[in-house]
Amino acid sequence: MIRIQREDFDIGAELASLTDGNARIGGLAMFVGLVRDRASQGQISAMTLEHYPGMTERRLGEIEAEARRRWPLEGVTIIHRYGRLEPGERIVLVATTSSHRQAALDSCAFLIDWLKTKAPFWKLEEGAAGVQWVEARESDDQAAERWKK
Amino acid sequence: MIRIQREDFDIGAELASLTDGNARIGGLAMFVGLVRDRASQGQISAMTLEHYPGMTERRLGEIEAEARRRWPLEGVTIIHRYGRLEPGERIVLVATTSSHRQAALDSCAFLIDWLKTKAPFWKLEEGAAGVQWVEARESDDQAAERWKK
Amino acid sequence: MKLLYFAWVRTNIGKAEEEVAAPDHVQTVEDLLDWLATLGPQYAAALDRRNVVKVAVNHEYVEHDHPVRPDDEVALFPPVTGG
Amino acid sequence: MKLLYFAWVRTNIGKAEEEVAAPDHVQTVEDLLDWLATLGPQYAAALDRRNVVKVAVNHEYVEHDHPVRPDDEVALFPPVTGG
Repeated sequence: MIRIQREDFDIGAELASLTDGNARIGGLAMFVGLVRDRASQGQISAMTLEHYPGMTERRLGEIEAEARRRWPLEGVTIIHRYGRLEPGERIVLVATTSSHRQAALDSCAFLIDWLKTKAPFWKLEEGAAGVQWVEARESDDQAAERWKK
Repeated sequence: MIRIQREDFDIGAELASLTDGNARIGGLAMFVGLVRDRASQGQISAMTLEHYPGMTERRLGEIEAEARRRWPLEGVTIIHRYGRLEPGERIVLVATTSSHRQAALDSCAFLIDWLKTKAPFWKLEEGAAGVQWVEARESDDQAAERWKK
Repeated sequence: MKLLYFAWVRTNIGKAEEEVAAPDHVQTVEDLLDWLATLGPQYAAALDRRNVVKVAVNHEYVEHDHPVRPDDEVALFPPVTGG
Repeated sequence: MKLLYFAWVRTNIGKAEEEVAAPDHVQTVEDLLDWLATLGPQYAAALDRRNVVKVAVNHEYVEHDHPVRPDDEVALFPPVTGG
């Protein structure tokens, strides 16, 4: 299940809909990214997430499909917000379920690593010194690179 | 925060109390283990978790302390249930928060891997053929071994 | 050809999208970027760090030697920073 | 000495805990296991797979050569299977 939305999401409700009624699930792994109040250039007061509607859904669909090819997953949920978000707000949720713990954990890490380098989102940070587009980080490329086969 | 309890827990509420009001958090990673309806020897109808009160809390405290030594964590929650659980029920939750995504993901995987091989819990499965103590799995030892330094 | 701009490519150029009729010699992404850079200083500034500009043609990431056609949707943007 | 049994060590021996006064020659975990195995067939059965039995003294995992003392709490159990 993939959703791109402006609104916040309810972690408990999302995870419940991913697991309820499926007793083949042995493990549920989740990652949630949140807006921090500081970035490389100091305090930030908010950030605005821009994305490429249409392409975003396609790329995330491919990332989910790739995860399902690599691991025996029962379910996948990806939710990514766009628009203006303040520190402490949720940005993204990825969650996976599997009969096996390791498959859930690894696929969850894979999804967020690939999403970060492949899904067309961009962050504009608002700080004391004005607004600034976030630069892509080499560590994110390296994290995604780990999963190359 | 470590809790050993018979009752179920509310994932959304637990994660909220781990993250709310802390805008230094950039990433929240979580793993939840659930009772599956089948195990190595076929269908299971329930399992009973036994533990060693006193030692359990100490070992989990040490595992949390080790995670905090290795990664810059904002918060850690470990909840493990005991008693009789049916398929689909939650057994364990581990969750970590950090300013960095990788620290949250890695420490969460570390916590569940070490918990599985170090916390004094034992599972008794009920199936069609009667009850049976779950055998420790070598793959769990190997998973814990990855984190040896 | 429909062009879409995101993040600082968008803010530099000053618009989010436009319909363009590129000259016939524009056969690849590279040709397109060369031609766009001649359309004005804001385009030149947006495309200055040429090797950093990522390109998607019809929602697929492509390299700069990829062909472009008049009915393509071509998007230009910096490296992504979501998640 | 307080002894605690868990999982199949407990179900084989048939009790969860007991207070024992071990003979003076019981100086280590190994000595304790040897002595317990003489207390009856249920003890012998529980301790049959000797190298699989894990031991904690006062809540700390120890090896079988670890010393045991009269005021220790000693727990015997199979490899753990929680999580």
